[in-house]
Amino acid sequence: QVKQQIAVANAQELLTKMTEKCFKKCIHKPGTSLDSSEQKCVAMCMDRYMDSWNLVSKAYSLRIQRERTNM
Amino acid sequence: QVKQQIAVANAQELLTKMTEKCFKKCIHKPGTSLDSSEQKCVAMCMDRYMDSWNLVSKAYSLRIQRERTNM
Amino acid sequence: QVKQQIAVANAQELLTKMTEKCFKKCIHKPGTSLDSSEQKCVAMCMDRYMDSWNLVSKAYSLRIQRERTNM
Amino acid sequence: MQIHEFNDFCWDKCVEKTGNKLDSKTETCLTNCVDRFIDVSLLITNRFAQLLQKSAGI
Amino acid sequence: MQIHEFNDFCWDKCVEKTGNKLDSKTETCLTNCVDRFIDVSLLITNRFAQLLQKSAGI
Amino acid sequence: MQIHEFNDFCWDKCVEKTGNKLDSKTETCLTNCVDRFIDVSLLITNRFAQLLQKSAGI
Repeated sequence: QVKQQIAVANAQELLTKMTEKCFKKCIHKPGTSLDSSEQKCVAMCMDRYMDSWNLVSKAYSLRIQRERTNM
Repeated sequence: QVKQQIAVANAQELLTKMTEKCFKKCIHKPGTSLDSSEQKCVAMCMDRYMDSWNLVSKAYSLRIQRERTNM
Repeated sequence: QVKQQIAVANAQELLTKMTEKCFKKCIHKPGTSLDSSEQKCVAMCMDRYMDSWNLVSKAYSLRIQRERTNM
Repeated sequence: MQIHEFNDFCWDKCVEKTGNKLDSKTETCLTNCVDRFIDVSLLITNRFAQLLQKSAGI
Repeated sequence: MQIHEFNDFCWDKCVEKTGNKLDSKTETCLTNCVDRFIDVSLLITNRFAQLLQKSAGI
Repeated sequence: MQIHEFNDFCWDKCVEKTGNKLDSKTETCLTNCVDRFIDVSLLITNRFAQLLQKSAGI
């Protein structure tokens, strides 16, 4: 159950960061609604943010393993 | 009393944010004292920051209400 | 022992901030390793960051003293 | 997200000059900024939930 | 506000290059930055207190 | 430091456009960014420890 709480907290943090980063990337002048190009941009940005998260996460794990081996 | 603590915490957060934002807007090169134009700028910036806070706060409440009605 | 914990927390905060600030100043395009000019830049940036910390710390203490005297 | 954080974010997005009052363009920007931020947040949250369901094979 | 936060803020404001030592212009900027930050903070806090009192009709 | 913070930092450093996929230059930048960040962190931490020892006269 603790693991589940961590997973939920992690997902929330991810969603918060993605919202901020993708708003900054995609909404240059906030209008009266999200137009379709903004929506597409947000969806794409979200996918790339998760790609980035996965890459960063893998690089970090590999590095930690290497550091442990070197100790 | 809890309400009062929240109000105080809120005011402190507002004061902290205003100080940072208005320093950034008004003090370009920090000199040996705040000159009168910097003081005026800070006072004006503070008023506008509170205007902004009120607008943002109202927009947020209206949106939350709309979302609740749509559910 | 509480004092020691504060000192450790302080040092950690300092190390974290220095890492971020000096990465931003010295690593423009992250390559496959830290080259020697980047290493030199980081070492120098670190020294300057601690100089800055000392100056800021002194200026803050002096100001607090002055404010107390004026009260 | 708190009002403080919305205001922090939308202030940086919308407010350039701080004169005797916020001009109407800035006011509109602030109001729209809050609404679009919530739109983006909902879009991302819903899409994330869909991706999770898809990857869970539901 | 902690020394860390002052240093973070004033470093971004004042330090451009990081050479063999901080030049005197940068040193003056850092010291003034702390003092002016506190000035701005006091100005805002006092003015806020006045506005509160006025709106409370005291 | 958490993955979220690394990703936040390295996203700002490396990702300019968000197209249909991350191009290989951006991918390399992200991976290197994490590794160099850890290098900088280790460099600073070790050097800090040395300075402490020196100032303690050990």
